[in-house]
Amino acid sequence: MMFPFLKKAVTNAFTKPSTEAFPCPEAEGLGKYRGRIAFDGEKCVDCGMCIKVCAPAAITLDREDVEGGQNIWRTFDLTSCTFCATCADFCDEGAIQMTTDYHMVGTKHEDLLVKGVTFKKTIMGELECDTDNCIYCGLCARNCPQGAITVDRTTKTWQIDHEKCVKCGICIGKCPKKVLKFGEPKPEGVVFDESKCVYCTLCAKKCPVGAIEVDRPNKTWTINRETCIKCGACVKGCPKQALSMGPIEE
Amino acid sequence: MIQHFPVLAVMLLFLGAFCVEIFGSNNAGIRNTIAMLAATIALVLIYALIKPVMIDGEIISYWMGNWAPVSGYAIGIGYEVDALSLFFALLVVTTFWLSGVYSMSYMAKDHHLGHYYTLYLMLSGSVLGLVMTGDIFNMFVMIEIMTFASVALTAFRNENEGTLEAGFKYLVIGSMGSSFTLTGIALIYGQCHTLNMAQISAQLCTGMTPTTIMAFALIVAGFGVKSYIVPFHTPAADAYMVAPTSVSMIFSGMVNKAGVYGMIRVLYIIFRAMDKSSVQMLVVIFGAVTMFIGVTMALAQHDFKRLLAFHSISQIGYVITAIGLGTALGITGGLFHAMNHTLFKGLLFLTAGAVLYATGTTNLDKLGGLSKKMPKTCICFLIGAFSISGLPPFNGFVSKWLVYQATYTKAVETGNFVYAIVTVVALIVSVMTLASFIKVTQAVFFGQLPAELKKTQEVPASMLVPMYLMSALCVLCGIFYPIVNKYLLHPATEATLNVTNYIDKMMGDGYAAMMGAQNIEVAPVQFSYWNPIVWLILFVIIFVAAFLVITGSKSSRGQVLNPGVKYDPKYATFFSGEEELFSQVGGSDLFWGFKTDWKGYYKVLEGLHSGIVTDYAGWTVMATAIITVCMFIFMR
Amino acid sequence: MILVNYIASIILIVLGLYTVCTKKNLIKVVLGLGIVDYGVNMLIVSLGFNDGGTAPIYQMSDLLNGVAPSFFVDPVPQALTLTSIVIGACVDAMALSLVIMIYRKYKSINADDVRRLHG
Amino acid sequence: MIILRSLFYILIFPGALFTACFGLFLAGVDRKVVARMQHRIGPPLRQPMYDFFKLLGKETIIPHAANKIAFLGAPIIGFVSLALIMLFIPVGGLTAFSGNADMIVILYLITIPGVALIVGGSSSGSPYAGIGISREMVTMMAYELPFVLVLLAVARKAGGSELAFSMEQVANWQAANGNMLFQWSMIPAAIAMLLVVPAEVGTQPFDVAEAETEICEGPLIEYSGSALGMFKLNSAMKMFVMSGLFVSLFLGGIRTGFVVCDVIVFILLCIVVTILCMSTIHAVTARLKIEHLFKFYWTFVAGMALCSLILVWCGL
Amino acid sequence: MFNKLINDSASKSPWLYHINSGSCNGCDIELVACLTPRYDAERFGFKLAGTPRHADIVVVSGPVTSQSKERLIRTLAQVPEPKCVVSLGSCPKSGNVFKGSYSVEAPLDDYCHVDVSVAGCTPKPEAIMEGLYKAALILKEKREAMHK
Repeated sequence: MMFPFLKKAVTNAFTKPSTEAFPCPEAEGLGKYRGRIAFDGEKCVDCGMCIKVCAPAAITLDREDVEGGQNIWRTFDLTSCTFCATCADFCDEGAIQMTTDYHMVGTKHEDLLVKGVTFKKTIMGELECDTDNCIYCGLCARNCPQGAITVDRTTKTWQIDHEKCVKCGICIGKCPKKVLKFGEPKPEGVVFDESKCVYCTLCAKKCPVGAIEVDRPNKTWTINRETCIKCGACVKGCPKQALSMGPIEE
Repeated sequence: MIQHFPVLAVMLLFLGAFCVEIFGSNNAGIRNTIAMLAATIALVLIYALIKPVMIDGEIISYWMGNWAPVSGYAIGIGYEVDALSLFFALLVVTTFWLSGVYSMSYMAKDHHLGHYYTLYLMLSGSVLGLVMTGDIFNMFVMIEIMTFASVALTAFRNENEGTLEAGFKYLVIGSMGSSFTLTGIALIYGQCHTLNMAQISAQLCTGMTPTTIMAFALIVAGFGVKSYIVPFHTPAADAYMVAPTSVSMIFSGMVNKAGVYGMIRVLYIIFRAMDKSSVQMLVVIFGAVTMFIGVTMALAQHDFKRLLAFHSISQIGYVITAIGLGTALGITGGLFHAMNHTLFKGLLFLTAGAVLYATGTTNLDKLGGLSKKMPKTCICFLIGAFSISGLPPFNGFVSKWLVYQATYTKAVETGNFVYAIVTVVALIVSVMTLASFIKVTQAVFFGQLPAELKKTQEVPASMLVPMYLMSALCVLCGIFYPIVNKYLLHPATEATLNVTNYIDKMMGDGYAAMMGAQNIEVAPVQFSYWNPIVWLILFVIIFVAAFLVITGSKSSRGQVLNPGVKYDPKYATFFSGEEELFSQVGGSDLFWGFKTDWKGYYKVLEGLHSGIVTDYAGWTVMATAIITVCMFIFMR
Repeated sequence: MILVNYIASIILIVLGLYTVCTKKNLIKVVLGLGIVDYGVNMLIVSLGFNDGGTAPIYQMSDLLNGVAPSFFVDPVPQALTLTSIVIGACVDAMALSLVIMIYRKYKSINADDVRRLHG
Repeated sequence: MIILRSLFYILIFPGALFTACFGLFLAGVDRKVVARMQHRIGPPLRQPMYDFFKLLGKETIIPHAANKIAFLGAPIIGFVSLALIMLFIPVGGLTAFSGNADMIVILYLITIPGVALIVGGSSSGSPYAGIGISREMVTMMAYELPFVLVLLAVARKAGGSELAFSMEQVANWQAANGNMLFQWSMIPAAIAMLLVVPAEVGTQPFDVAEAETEICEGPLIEYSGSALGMFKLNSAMKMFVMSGLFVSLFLGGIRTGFVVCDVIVFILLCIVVTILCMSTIHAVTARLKIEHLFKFYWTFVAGMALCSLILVWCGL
Repeated sequence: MFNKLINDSASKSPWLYHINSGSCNGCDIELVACLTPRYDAERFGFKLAGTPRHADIVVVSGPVTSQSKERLIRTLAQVPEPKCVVSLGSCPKSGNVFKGSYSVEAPLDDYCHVDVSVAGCTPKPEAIMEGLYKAALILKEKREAMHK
């Protein structure tokens, strides 16, 4: 036929057009559409994986020292992001989520930046007391929210329950003689439990930075402290729960 | 005293030619003054004839040496200037005067100008003589002088490419045409024992014997050669191209008009064959074929002047078709188109000459963007181009309008479908004419300026003055058409159709009645033409309205930077982001779609125009044979 | 008898046309033109022939003593022929000069080579 | 008084203002119908008016290679001649200026907008425009033959014995014995005319000259601001003029009492014709190549027109 | 004369001119998708124009490769006032994954003032429509500013 679409065109003319009237209703059926990034500062453990895997280097950090810790501002530049969601996959804590919000239109650059802050306390050592200056007044025990300190005036003894202590630092403020202070932060790291380990080398494989070597024949497990980024992937990956995060010696 | 003016004008021109040859061959001052003096006086003499002939309607008859006809027999050579002759004489005089002014500076760079002006005056004198003579052999002698002068002028710049060849072809075909005319005249003389046209036409009223039919056919063929209808058109195309432009303007304005005048004189007045529908059909078919082949060849040309040459041939086709119809409307349309053709074709040749003078070449593929360097020439060219393609406010439109009306009214009255086809062909040819002039506009004036043409300047004033004059005439004839009709066209048409008056004036009253001659009764030209003045007001008013709309919007207007400076990209031509480079679209790469569709036709057509002299001679003989055979069949 | 003249002139004209149309050598073309011209001249002259007529010249004696002039041959065609011969001569002169210059420029006088203006 | 009346005719009713407004409206209808045929909502009907006024507001850039007078004069010449054509076309039986043989005047006035576009394009000095005008000219040559044949056929049919090329005669003939379209011998001519109208206006399948994808809007490439606005107005007015011509040639017979009704009927018929011949073909076909277009017009469409001319000629 | 009408219509018939400065054609297809029946940008008068001279809104996609930089600048200069520039997708604003490559001179802002930027590596047609609509409104302000 000379004009194949003639019949279709004429019927179209009399049927309702298939256009959605603007401002169109939210496009439905988006399902797994990767739209605007939602970043939850709290969940982030600042492991830095997202920055490492982001191809267009759309994620930038700026650290800001704040009393008692550090504010880490993580900005996701949507105008530089390819929305590949690799960062979301690598973020084990699930701090980065891709929403289905596609309205990413901005006249100023700021409109298209997603910022999020994670506060990171500086890791402090355990609470210690300088027993010879302490006058055992018991003020610290009374103000400790967790009730971790017990003071006995008569026997002049000062104990602390490290599990309960959340290192809030209130007691330091209360002590008249300023004898309480946090000790040296014990370095944290991966603690290896010889007994449970079956040397299945799963942790070595999981480690994103390859800090762990496991030698099956002669059953040795070594970790390279510098490269380890304490992301906890090995802890999660170990089937026998042989690994845990905790203070380490050295 | 008025009687002597026609002969005086012709003799003056020949005398001028003679004096220029003697006194002016080395001194430019004398030569120019003599030439222009002769031309101006001839102009004045002929213009003085308008009052008596056109307005009072009287016919000037003048016997050389006062040898009046003795007892009804014409002995001497008689000059007879009726409205038709004067109409063509005015065209002739105006054209060669303007060409004279134009050649003052155009030919300045050439050498041997003494010979140029001699030939120029000879050519003008001979065509003027041809148009006004009443004696058939005198007409033949004038044709011969015209042919010589044109051949010599064609080959004037003999160092250029192709001039000698064009001159030779022109001479061969031209002299074959004149030989046919001479044979025809001889046979006529054998039959009527007189050479005076009026007396011949009176004697032929009784009937056509085989010799007169043969004579009629040969004379028609001879004048056909002179007016360059299709089979004979090839030397014209070459001659117009290579001749100096002031001469090619004369050729296209005057020489082929002389051929057309001869055709009218022979068909209408001497042999009065135009009341036979079959003869009309033959002439109309020749005209239509000329129209079509002329314009299709023009579309395929690469040279500016050769394109104009083929357009002259196609416009002559229009005139011949209109005249071949035999109706009063047809003759009016044909005559008016002949006049308009002289005006706009002359203008176009002058612009071509200006381009040649300024840039040194007329090759369409090498030119471009001249409108910035030569604005005045560009405007004149546009006026000429629009009037030849028949756009309303200009004169081309009016005459084509008359021609279409004439052909289609004829088609309806006679119910003959061929005339309807001729009307369609005429309209299509008009669009093709527009197409080829758009091609020239884009190739020469608009488009981009090639590097080597950067230094072209405008042509000197003495070349521009004739252009302004002609463009003014083009526009005025278009707008004030009723005036032109009343004073020029109507008397000329009356003269063509009113044969008895022509004979009586020449041979003494009652002569025509005695011989039983009668006119061709034709319905008078009745048509109303929308009043151009209203048209003008229309145009102006709406122009103002449009102008208000444009300026009302207070839009800021970007300026045109002078071309020398490195262009700010904002005003640079858009090349899809590229740096501006020279890529002129023009000349042969236009109308690509049309050429591919007509590839077969063009291959055949260009093959036929082979450029070999003997082929052209072959066609001339073949065409004459066809005309003779047709005449014998029709005039029986 | 007069018929022979007409037939001869017609033959001359046709012969001339034949040479112009078919011969490739330009000089032969010019000769052809000349032949056509002579044919036409012959036609014109033989047109004016009256059987038994004498030369169209008045004798002074006849005029003086009023003798009726003898029967003349028609003078007008002879005048025409004169002009036509002159014209024929000029045509040949110009054509040959053109051929000479064409030879100088195109280095050949064969019609097939002299065809730069075509199409 | 005559001057006032003719002024009214020229400027207001069938002349410039009416044609411009109704042309823009018709262009809007065309765009809307094409959109609806493509199953989308499409722009509002007054969209071409917005386009026109927006273009008036924009800056007019004149490229350095352009010839200023021709560049700015061309759109105005086009506008003027289009306004003039409407004066000759009988709008519902009312013709502003009618004279003898004004069909040929219309034929030539219709070529002026094309020539204006061509001169405007070539004066802009761009190579794209060069190709554009070459295509525009070939399109003009293509549709001229059928257009002429149709006009001759209609003139012959309406002319009867003594022939006058005038539109008034056509209008009276149709008033007397019904629409020209219903004469069976004129149907091929009507079809041919329906195909000529889009070519002359330059809508989709035949807009080879202004192909915005291939040669970036052809002749209009260097135009911007008010000059471009005028050209867009011209093309809209051409739509109205050509459909008006078709209606007056073939559908002039419907004649009610008073003039106002006639004008409304005329306008409705124009809309129907526009939808029929421009919008539907635009919605279902793609752009032709230039030599296909030329071949199409000179074989098929011209054939249709010719056969109706022959039929009319045999007195049917 | 009709200034109010002209200013209004400036936002009602914005014509687009699309410049592809090295884009992977993802955004180009999405832009054209806006003109399809489903999203129909023509409702608001959007129309793709063939030349920069006819354009009001210039839509740039692609990370401004060094080849196309010069041509981009020249074409942007040829657009008559009042004009808007819309950057489509992330490439023009930052060079996206091609950032730092030898042939990418990414941020479009160095070369012209970007009025509206539509983020998304291939933003959804609705987002593009929203961006273009915002650009059309900006056009109106520019027209009024230019008119005063």
